[in-house]
Amino acid sequence: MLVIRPLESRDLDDLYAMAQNAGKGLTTLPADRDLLERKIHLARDTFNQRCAPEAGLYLFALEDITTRKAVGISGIQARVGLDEVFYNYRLSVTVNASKELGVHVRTPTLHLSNDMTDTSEICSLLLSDDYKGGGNGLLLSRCRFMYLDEFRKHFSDKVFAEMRGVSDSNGQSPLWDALGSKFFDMEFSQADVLSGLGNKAFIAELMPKYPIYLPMLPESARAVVGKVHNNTAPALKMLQAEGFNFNGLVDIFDGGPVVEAFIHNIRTVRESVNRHAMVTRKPIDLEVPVSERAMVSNRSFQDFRVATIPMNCVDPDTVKLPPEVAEALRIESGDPVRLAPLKDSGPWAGHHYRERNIQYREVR
Amino acid sequence: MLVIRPLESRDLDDLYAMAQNAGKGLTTLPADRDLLERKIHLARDTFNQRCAPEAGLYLFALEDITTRKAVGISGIQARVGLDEVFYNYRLSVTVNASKELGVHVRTPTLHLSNDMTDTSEICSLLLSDDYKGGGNGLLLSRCRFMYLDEFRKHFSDKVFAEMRGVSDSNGQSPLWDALGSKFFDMEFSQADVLSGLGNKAFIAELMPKYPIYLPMLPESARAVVGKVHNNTAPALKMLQAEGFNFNGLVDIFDGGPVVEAFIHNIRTVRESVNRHAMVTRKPIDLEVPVSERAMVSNRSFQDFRVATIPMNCVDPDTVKLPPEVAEALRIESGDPVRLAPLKDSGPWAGHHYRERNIQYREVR
Amino acid sequence: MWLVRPARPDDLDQILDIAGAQCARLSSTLPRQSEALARKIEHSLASFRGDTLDGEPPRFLFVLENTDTGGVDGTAAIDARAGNGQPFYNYRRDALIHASHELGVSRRVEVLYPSHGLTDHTLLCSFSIRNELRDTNAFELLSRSRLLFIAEHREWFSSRVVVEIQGVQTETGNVPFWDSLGRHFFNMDFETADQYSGMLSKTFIAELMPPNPVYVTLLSLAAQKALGQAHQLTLPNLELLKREGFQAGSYLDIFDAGPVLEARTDTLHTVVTSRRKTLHASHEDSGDVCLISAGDGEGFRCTLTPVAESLDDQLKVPVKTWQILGKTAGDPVRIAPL
Amino acid sequence: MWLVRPARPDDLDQILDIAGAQCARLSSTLPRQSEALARKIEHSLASFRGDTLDGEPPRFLFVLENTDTGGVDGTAAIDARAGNGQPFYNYRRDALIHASHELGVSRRVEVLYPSHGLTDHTLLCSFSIRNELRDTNAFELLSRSRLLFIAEHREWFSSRVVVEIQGVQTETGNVPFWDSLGRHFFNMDFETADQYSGMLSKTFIAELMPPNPVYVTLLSLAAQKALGQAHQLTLPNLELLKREGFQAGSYLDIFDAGPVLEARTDTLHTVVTSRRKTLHASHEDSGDVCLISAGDGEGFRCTLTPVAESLDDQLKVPVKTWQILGKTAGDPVRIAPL
Repeated sequence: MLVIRPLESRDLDDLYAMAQNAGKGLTTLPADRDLLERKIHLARDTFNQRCAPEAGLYLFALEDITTRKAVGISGIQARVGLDEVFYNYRLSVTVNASKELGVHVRTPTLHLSNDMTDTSEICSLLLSDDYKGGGNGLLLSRCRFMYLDEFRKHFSDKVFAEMRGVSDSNGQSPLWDALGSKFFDMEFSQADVLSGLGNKAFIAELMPKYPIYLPMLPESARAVVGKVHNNTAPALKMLQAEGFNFNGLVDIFDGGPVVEAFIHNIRTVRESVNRHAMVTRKPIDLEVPVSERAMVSNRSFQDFRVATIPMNCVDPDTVKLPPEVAEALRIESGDPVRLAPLKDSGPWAGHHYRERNIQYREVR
Repeated sequence: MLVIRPLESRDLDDLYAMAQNAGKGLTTLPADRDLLERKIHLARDTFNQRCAPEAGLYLFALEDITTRKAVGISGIQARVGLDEVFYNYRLSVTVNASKELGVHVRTPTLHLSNDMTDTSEICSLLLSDDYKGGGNGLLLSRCRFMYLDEFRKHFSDKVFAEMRGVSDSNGQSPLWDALGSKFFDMEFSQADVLSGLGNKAFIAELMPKYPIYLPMLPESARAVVGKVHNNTAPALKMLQAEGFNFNGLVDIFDGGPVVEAFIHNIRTVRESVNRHAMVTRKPIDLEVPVSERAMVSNRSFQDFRVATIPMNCVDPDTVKLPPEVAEALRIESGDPVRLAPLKDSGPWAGHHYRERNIQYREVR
Repeated sequence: MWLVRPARPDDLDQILDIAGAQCARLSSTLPRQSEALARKIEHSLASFRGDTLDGEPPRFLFVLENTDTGGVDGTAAIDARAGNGQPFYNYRRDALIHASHELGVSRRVEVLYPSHGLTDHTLLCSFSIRNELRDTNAFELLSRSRLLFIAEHREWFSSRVVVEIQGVQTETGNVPFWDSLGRHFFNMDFETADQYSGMLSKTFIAELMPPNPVYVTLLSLAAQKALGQAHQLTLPNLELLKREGFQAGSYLDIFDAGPVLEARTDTLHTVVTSRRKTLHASHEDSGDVCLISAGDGEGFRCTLTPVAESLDDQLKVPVKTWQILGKTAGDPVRIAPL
Repeated sequence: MWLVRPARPDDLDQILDIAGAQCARLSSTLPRQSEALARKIEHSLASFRGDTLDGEPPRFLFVLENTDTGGVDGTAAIDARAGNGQPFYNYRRDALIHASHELGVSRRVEVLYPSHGLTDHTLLCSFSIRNELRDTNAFELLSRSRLLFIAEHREWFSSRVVVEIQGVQTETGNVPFWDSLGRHFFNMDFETADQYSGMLSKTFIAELMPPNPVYVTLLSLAAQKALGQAHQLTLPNLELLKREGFQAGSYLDIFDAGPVLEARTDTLHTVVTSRRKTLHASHEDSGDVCLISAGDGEGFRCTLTPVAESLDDQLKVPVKTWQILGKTAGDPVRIAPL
């Protein structure tokens, strides 16, 4: 059985191994042991409330209960751009028109932007190859929305994700070649790593400050602005299904899109419900198809845990949990839990879950 | 009884009278007979499909059936910025930070933007004083969302509204005084009128092209950026209840905010359902409180009509309509109609409407 | 003989003929449409009279006449105020230095800033001459006659004079700078834009020009190479202007990135070296050939003449020069060496 | 007698003393911290020897010594390359013309562009002198000695020389331009920013300076009035520099909007009028007082001397001048009139 829980110090080796296998393109989790250790410390400080919740880095591990190994990680940065400056390009349009001449031209234009400053970011998703499939990626990603919802006051109203942009098999980025490389005297990978290490003064120093008119870039570069890397397409699709939309911002190096959603509009948040746990000795088959599973979480800030159960365990006021799930979540009968469908499958078909429990959680 | 219907040529006098009473601040409907006549013509061409639906101006009248007078108007511009350039300021943030010095400064900054180009705008809302209250304003505004939903292919995915910004009782705008007046050699009202008349070359010629750092403006001007005029506050609240959010753009003259929503996220759209009309001779009391009323519309592009009925007329598959409503909508028994609550009142309490008919209309 | 004089309405057809035969850039100041040109001539004549038309600043249009045939073989003009009361558009080429101390990286980043910095300077423009005259004294006469006019009517002009030199154009007529930048925004070919620029108010430039500075490194290589480069055809004129003291500064033409030459009016070679003299007769038809001008405003005439003797304020030239200038003994003239 | 010579490590305390007594702007080039100053002196001495330290361009620091007391009464410096290998920040003041043909409206819109256009020009800086010497020849000696040094070591310097002049500051110490612009972005008071500017790499300016051009019309009126205006205290120096041929161009200091003076190195009055001569003895202690310098690199000395006779390349001055210069008969010197 797999369970989501806060990242712990003992996860360093597992994390390092995962980062090594992930290779390039994951700038927030480079295979740098010291850096990973610092990140774990920061996460521990966050969960233990040794730093302000708004300044925290919330990293979750996906643990295989049987082996006690971390097989996946995902995170939430409570606020970006607090210490360092957080840069994006805004993909905007410049319109020039002359009625006299009957000319009307729209020029896509990149404006340097710091507009994500002070916003919560979901980041650092990484899943061990052996565990891909079976809804584990969904769990790893979506558990964060349950946490965001539960502790909404620590996060911004809006949450965003930066999607990896297009690069070829050698790690060359067409946008970097056409734009970044003209201003930064370095390789794309070096700039990406420097930026990932949180060393961003060089961006302020070297970055072009005036808008970039896209028609001046070659077609190969224009084509990738706002586009995701093939490997990232499934992640993007998942976020779009959650209600995330492209917000017009792209990565300054590779042009990958930023997608965002108001927390109250995220599907997992909208569709989540509260129940009381009822631990049952009756056998429950946990191995149901992904589409019939629900995420179930405890409601702890310090020791947030999420597992999956069959949807038909959900009753009008309670939810039936097998003892091992209750144990994994560190709860007992009567404790409040939160539930949300693991997979988006349209209106909830054929479950108790559905009949009386749709909640409108609109927040203004 | 009141009904929404397309604006017609015979409405010119009523419209002119309303525009005269509205006074300043309504730049899209100035009390200029020629201009209003041109607008009506454009609207007629739009409904009669004599112009491309994407280039259309959809103006609706609220008609008092008994007097046959137009007592309100509201509209949708299918696309802005097609002929003229459409300008806003984007309220952005510039972050400057130096780790070495421990300095981190956020500077709100206005960037000239044409980003609303090619987007649908809801506009031109005007209601005769005698008819204010009783949900007429809601009907006049929300009927547009039913139309947008019904003919979604003619409109952009996103729709926006420009809210009137702050000005004092003399029509003086603090933002104009601090910013616009330094670049335009004219009065605020003159600039506003010129802009409303669609004469925007002067903006391209006179407008500052570089970003404006807000801290350089006096407090009185900074305070009104993104703020609405007191008179417009109720309209803003209504749109927010529909799911509209401030999108970071403001009016270049008075700083009023632009709010936007994806059509599929608009509450009226999300909560609307289809039924078949069942004209009934049984007496129905139409005079129920606003919170118990639903909008009901026919599904015609050319002759779109909307009235209100008590919510309890809505049955699982049909809706009961008294003959006068059916006539106002130009429909008969068996015709398809669309329904949406007139007022947002949380989850639909105690009506047939509710039980089986919540639809998820998420569109990706 | 060659005579430079103010253009007259009856020169219109011949001017159109010359304008049509010239390469594109001329059109930005010399319209190819007969109505527009007629209006320009009218405005020029008013300017020579010291009047203004519609409150516009003075603009002077000269023609080169072959007095033997009466034919017009060239044109040249002065706009007293570049922009003629509207902004005069250029790019100003400047560099920023993007350097990171920590990374030890330093890079010179060239930027083109939209600029109106030359607005209201005096502008030499509309220079055109029949090809067969390019290597003759007539070429120098036509170009420099304007400077004699400025010297004689100094108060009508600004303290600085500028000249836009046509930029690089390929043999197939492509303008690399335009293709890399302007075309994207104006959505028309170079020649069309250039003609509009001559005919219309400059509103369309304010409307269509990219509103922000442009990074040179993002231009095509051909466009980068063309920055500040003069068209091959303009080299004789360029040489002549440089001898007058014109220098290329940091301003470039917004359409083709040709250089804009600048000079202080009071240090122009012709302004400094020309002298006022009194006309006297010479019975010989020999001597050094000089430029000579006479006449105020619309009576202005400039020609080439052999100078027999030039002592103090007396100048002896052949009587046929008097005739061309429309002057007689004792009249004041202005003389400058070739 | 007054002597200008390269600063030495043992001058450190006296230099700190002078720097401390000066108004704020000095600090941007002359550090008030003893370690930073010691390093600067070390770098200066290497520069005088023709060496470079850490690959930085040469920077020369001079002191004014009272040879009677051995005391140091002033400082002056030359940075061979403004910015010292990093960007040299200024605002460039320019105007755009916003005009609408249709509305008949035209407005001159002044803009301050961030600029590195003066980077690598030679910079005169760190000028400080005890107050009681402000109206004496020592003032002129200290300032102009640098130009004699430049004349003597022309190849070390650029073709253009610039000087930043301190801008307007109120009696209460407020800097109107800073208060209207810089303060919002740097989040510190003027003096702090100015001191950082002297001590740190210029990275913090790249990080904190507003990245886009600024409209003058949005500055406070006091800040607008201060653009390009010199501080009252700098007027004597300003006068002297103008006599040398310096002119204020379009560049302003980014912190206080003081003017930046510019000149071509080869047309500086002292560079043009100074002459190399051979030292000879005069037995009189009279004659016109002139500037005289001698010695290469770290041996450079400059003082004031009466000149008894100056014929061809021979210069007769009192022997005590020889002593101050550390030179003897037949040695080459450079002389310039006051």
